[in-house]
Amino acid sequence: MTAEQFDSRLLDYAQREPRMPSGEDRSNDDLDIALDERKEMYEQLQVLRQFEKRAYDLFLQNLVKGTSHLSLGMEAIATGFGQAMRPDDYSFATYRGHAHTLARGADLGPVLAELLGRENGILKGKGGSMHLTSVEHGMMGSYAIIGAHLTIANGTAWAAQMRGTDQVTVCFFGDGTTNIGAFHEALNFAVIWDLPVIFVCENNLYMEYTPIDLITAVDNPAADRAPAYGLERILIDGNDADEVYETARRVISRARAGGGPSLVEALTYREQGHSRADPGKYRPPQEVAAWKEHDPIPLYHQRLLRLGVSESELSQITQDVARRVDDATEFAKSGANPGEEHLLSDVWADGGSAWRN
Amino acid sequence: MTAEQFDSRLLDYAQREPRMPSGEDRSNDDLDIALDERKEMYEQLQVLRQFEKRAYDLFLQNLVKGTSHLSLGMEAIATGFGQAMRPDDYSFATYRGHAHTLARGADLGPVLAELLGRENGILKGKGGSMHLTSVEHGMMGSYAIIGAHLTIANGTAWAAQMRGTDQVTVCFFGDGTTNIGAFHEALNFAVIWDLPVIFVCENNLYMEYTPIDLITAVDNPAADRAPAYGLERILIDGNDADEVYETARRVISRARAGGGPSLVEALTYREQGHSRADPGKYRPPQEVAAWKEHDPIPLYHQRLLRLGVSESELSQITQDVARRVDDATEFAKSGANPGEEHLLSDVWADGGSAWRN
Amino acid sequence: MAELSYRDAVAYGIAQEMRRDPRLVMLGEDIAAAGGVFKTTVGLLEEFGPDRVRDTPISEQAILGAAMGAAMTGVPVIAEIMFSDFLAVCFDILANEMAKTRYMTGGQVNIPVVVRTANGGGSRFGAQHSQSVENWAMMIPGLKVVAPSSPADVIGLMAASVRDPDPVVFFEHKSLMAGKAEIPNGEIVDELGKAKILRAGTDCTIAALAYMVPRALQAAEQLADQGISAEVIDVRSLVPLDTRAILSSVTKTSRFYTVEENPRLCGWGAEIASIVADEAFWDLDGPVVRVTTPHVPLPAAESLEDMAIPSVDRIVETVTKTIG
Amino acid sequence: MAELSYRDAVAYGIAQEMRRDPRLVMLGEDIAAAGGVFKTTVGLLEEFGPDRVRDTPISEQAILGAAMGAAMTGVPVIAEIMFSDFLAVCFDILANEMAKTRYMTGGQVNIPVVVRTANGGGSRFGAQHSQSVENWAMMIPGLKVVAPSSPADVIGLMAASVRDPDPVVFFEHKSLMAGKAEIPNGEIVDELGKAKILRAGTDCTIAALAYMVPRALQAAEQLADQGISAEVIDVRSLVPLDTRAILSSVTKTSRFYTVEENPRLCGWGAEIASIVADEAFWDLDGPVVRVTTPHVPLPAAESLEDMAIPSVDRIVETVTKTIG
Ligand SMILES: Cc1ncc(C[n+]2csc(CCOP(=O)(O)OP(=O)(O)O)c2C)c(N)n1
Ligand SMILES: Cc1ncc(C[n+]2csc(CCOP(=O)(O)OP(=O)(O)O)c2C)c(N)n1
Ligand SMILES: [Mg+2]
Ligand SMILES: [Mg+2]
Repeated sequence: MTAEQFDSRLLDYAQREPRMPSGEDRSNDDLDIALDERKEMYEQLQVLRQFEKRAYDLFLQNLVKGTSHLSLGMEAIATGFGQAMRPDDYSFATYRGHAHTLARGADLGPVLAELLGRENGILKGKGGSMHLTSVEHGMMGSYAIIGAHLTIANGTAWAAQMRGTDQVTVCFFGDGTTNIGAFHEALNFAVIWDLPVIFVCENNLYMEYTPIDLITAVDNPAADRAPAYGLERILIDGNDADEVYETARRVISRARAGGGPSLVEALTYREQGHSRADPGKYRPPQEVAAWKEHDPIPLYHQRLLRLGVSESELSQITQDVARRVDDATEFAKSGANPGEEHLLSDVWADGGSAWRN
Repeated sequence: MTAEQFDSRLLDYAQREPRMPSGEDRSNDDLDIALDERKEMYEQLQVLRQFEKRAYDLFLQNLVKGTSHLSLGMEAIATGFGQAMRPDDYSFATYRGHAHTLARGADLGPVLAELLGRENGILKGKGGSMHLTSVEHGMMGSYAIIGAHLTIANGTAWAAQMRGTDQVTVCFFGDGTTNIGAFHEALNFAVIWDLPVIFVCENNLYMEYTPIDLITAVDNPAADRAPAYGLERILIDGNDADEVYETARRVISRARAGGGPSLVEALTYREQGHSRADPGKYRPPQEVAAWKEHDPIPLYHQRLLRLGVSESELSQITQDVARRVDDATEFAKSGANPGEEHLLSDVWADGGSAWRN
Repeated sequence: MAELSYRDAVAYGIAQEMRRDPRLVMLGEDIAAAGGVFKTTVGLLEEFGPDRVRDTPISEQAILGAAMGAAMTGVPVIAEIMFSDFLAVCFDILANEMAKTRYMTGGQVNIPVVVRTANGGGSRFGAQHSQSVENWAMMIPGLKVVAPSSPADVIGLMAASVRDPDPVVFFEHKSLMAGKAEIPNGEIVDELGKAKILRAGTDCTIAALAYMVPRALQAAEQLADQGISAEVIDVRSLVPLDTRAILSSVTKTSRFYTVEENPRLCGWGAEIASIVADEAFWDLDGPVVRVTTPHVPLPAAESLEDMAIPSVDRIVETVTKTIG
Repeated sequence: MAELSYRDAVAYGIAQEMRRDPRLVMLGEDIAAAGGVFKTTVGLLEEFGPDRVRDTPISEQAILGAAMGAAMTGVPVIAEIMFSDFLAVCFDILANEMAKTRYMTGGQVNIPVVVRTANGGGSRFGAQHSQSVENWAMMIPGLKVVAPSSPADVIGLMAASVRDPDPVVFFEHKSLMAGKAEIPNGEIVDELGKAKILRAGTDCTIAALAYMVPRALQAAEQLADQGISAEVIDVRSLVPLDTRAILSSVTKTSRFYTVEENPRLCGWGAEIASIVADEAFWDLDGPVVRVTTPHVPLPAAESLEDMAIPSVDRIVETVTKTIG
């Protein structure tokens, strides 16, 4: 499109019907998912939601320095995939990786401490919010330069393939990421090597401040490109934890069985701005409202009620999580600022950073 | 595929049926192309063929230093597109760019002199075979690092779009190039900006020494990916100059009229190795033989005979070209080796290379 | 005279040039509708329209490639790479294409592109969003490189860069964005390749760049209290490099220091130090000393980042210790 | 003892390590079936099979990314980037990911990757296939960097690089490929971070790397004829850097020269010169002088390329002129 067309589409965008997942939440009630697993997912959703709300409060208190990218509103994706993964599977995330780190089982305290830049942070304060990693939980890192980690995810998948362990790698990224070169290289590579890797595009409709469809040649930036890699087109409601879980189970077990990679596009929405600096004003109010109506947590809450779980059981879960988040906050705040010894450590495997004798 | 599968496919490859363009040469006799234009194309085919054969002889005489990549067998693509382009259109090529440079009208002498590293070379000897450029003929350069020039081609197209001139840019590249990131970025970018640019994939079945389909997720590395950019799937016989010309006319006029970019995949074959260092032994003999049967020059020669052109007229053309190639050889050999003044010139627009005062 | 922040000076400088040259266009991620993630391009879309100020997808190679191609046909382009760390994803276009094509083609084309990018640390963004990578550009023949330290320099060097027919990498420092200063009235045009002596001195020369300039100046103040008179040079332009200004300062002071935000190895200061150690050797009264960020990726935590980047104290200590 | 070319030494060194460590794998473009475009990996597919020696598409980011990911889970990987110029298309993975991830994660992972790449000029390949880019790697914290000049060093440093748990960029010089030399019997394992004094001398120290090493040695011969005794150091390993060997040589000779194939600005020699000008300042009897390729893209024509790259004559002239 020409520049004027772009500009007028941007204006149109403000007016148009919000883009929502097709399908009916209610129909996913019937998916074959055990109630216990569903309760676990509810708890996970609560953890992710409450953790990030707390992180947000701590920004406001100026205790979180640097930048930070929340996935409030997008929790169902990390939850559904986290539920479907085995402890020895690998995951990769972007700078928007709090949820994906927690969903693999990392403790809340050290993660929050990392956001605060403390020595008891999961990265000793060296990486910060954008680089959360917990190798012991199979969470192989959060990467802040768009695209790179898709290629790295191929590597852990390749290693598993060589070892003959049937570990699967799951790699999360945004809609905007589908337009960078590394996306294309990684997808082609995964397919020709038949790697056990799942690429999950969290399409939250925006690349930072720009609506994704105004800068992408196809409507569904990942799903519409799956055929270019000989892959199945998979487009799901990323706000429905059960739909995500069901899809995750399917593609993960295919990969585990040697059936190769998948590319999943999950439609979702972030409730806030792109990063802490962004109030998110560029989003049409009707779009924000429509997605607010489709928030993954009330949606799942309603489903569990429909499936016979009591309100009090759910509220017990919610409260337990609240306590864990409080404890994590205490833990994080109690951490010291990392001292000089950390500045020069961990560059090399010998623990140091000497580049000369 | 796993490594063993790759390996066994490589062995299979040696046995399998050669991959050839579908369709019948004869049916293209009927395309609506004036006989004069066809004769021009015949001459062009002869120029490209004879020029590169001479270049090859000069390698053997050790007069061409460095490397060099011939497109013997692939001349119909440069010819068909060259015929369809307007003098003020832009073209971009890879290191395999002799034909594309000549097809825009660059003189044979300076191009050959460049291969010999002489001062009267078209780049004063500074670029060599891999970087042929003739801005005065709209030939905006030959680029030797895979993928880059697709993004640069968008730039000349964008400039034309902004100026409101209806110049079109044509960018040639190989099948192997479709797997690098820049390909993907360039295609998406061209489409969303509606740029007047044609991407032409010369699928000669090999990325250097590796059969392209063993390392690509789809059979047709460009055509099968066109839908990922919302583009029409176009797959043609790259050895039939008329089929190329017809396609070129169509996509160029669409772009000229503001209809945006196209991606064309032209099946072809290089008669020799990838570069001067490569004897091309990895190619199954039956494949080489089948394509030899489908050489663009005899194919076109036969067509012209069928269309009533006399053998003697064609042989006159061939002889005239031979003389031009001889003259070019004289010219090239007469050039001096570039002297010291050239080493330090042309880095900056002021003609020099000073980085300090 | 008006007071302007460094951040606003970027848009001011660009606007000055876009008014002057109607061909000049710009492109980058979120630079138009959003005014840039650093708010350095606010108002440009409104004034110059969507044809001249264009948002792009996350496709840095496509951005620089489009800029280069347009420039080759005579359209001057300003391309934004949001963070300088991301030059790595388009390094081929920058270092192998834009920089070399003029030479490789025997001078057939000019490439009037300015690649603007937010550089440097101090924002607690960690190792992938905080690097000082002036040397990534400086080491590539065919690129010019500037890094302004003040609002007026931003405007003047932007004008000089835009008007230059060769590719220029223009580093805007994230930690200087908020700083304000007076700028002169009327058109502001500076010159590439000119360093500025910001403080005269007799005992030593301190060469600094961008964010390190105010620190070097503060250090010079403190050194003055200790009786050491430091001359502070804002290098401003790495290519072309004002070796004359640097060498003649060293001739006068006989001592040379660099203050570099980059991790040590092969920083811009290494190059200048090697020039001084060659051409001003006989003028030197003591070792050439570089103050740099240690050779480690930049850490995210506030406490660690503050220890990493050269501080006023570290500069003062280094000078006092070595000048004895 | 057997005679081996530098080219064959590459495969020899890799094979030695692949036999020792059954986990070790390699990947790259045309490295398997074709034995590499420089024929440096001939025979490896046959000996180690297609699971361990894998051809890839032209996807340098995917290559380095896959290497890094595998390495993070304990699989040592050798990745080939065909020409070092192409490091630019995967520079993000090299410089921002591989180099920094250990640090950013607080030391949670090791990244045992060797990135092998053909470097340097002399083949008339022009500006995009001839660069000497050791400084591109040296300047990045978190990367180790080696550049062998002889067949034995190729093997020994390959072993050291493969066994190192950190990412190493391994530069193989195109113009040294054909050179042959004796190599010792048995396992050959060298050490990173050790320079070699290849010729002892008393009047000056010449530090050289890779292709410049034989030229520096020849120059030293000619200088000897003129009564100048030059000590020649093959730096070999840029990171870690054997500053001790260099500094103690300078202490002895009092004069320091570098011979660098890279275009001048921010070359590896700049870094070493700056170290010498600081730490050996009081030992120096004259300027620190760098002999480099001029700061231009490398031209293709034979006559021009020969003028560009430091020649024996240029080294001799530079030393005699300055050592007076
Ligand atoms: C190569 C690169 N270019 C630009 C950026 C700046 N940037 C950070 S996040 C972002 C938007 C990413 O959008 P998307 O992939 O949709 O992920 P989301 O933030 O929506 O989760 C951009 C442009 C970057 N980090 N890396
Ligand atoms: C980024 C990059 N990687 C690798 C190479 C080395 N290389 C040169 S040509 C080539 C094969 C290209 O194949 P294709 O695109 O099919 O073009 P063809 O040579 O067949 O015309 C390769 C791998 C390169 N020049 N650039
Ligand atoms: Mg998004
Ligand atoms: Mg090919």
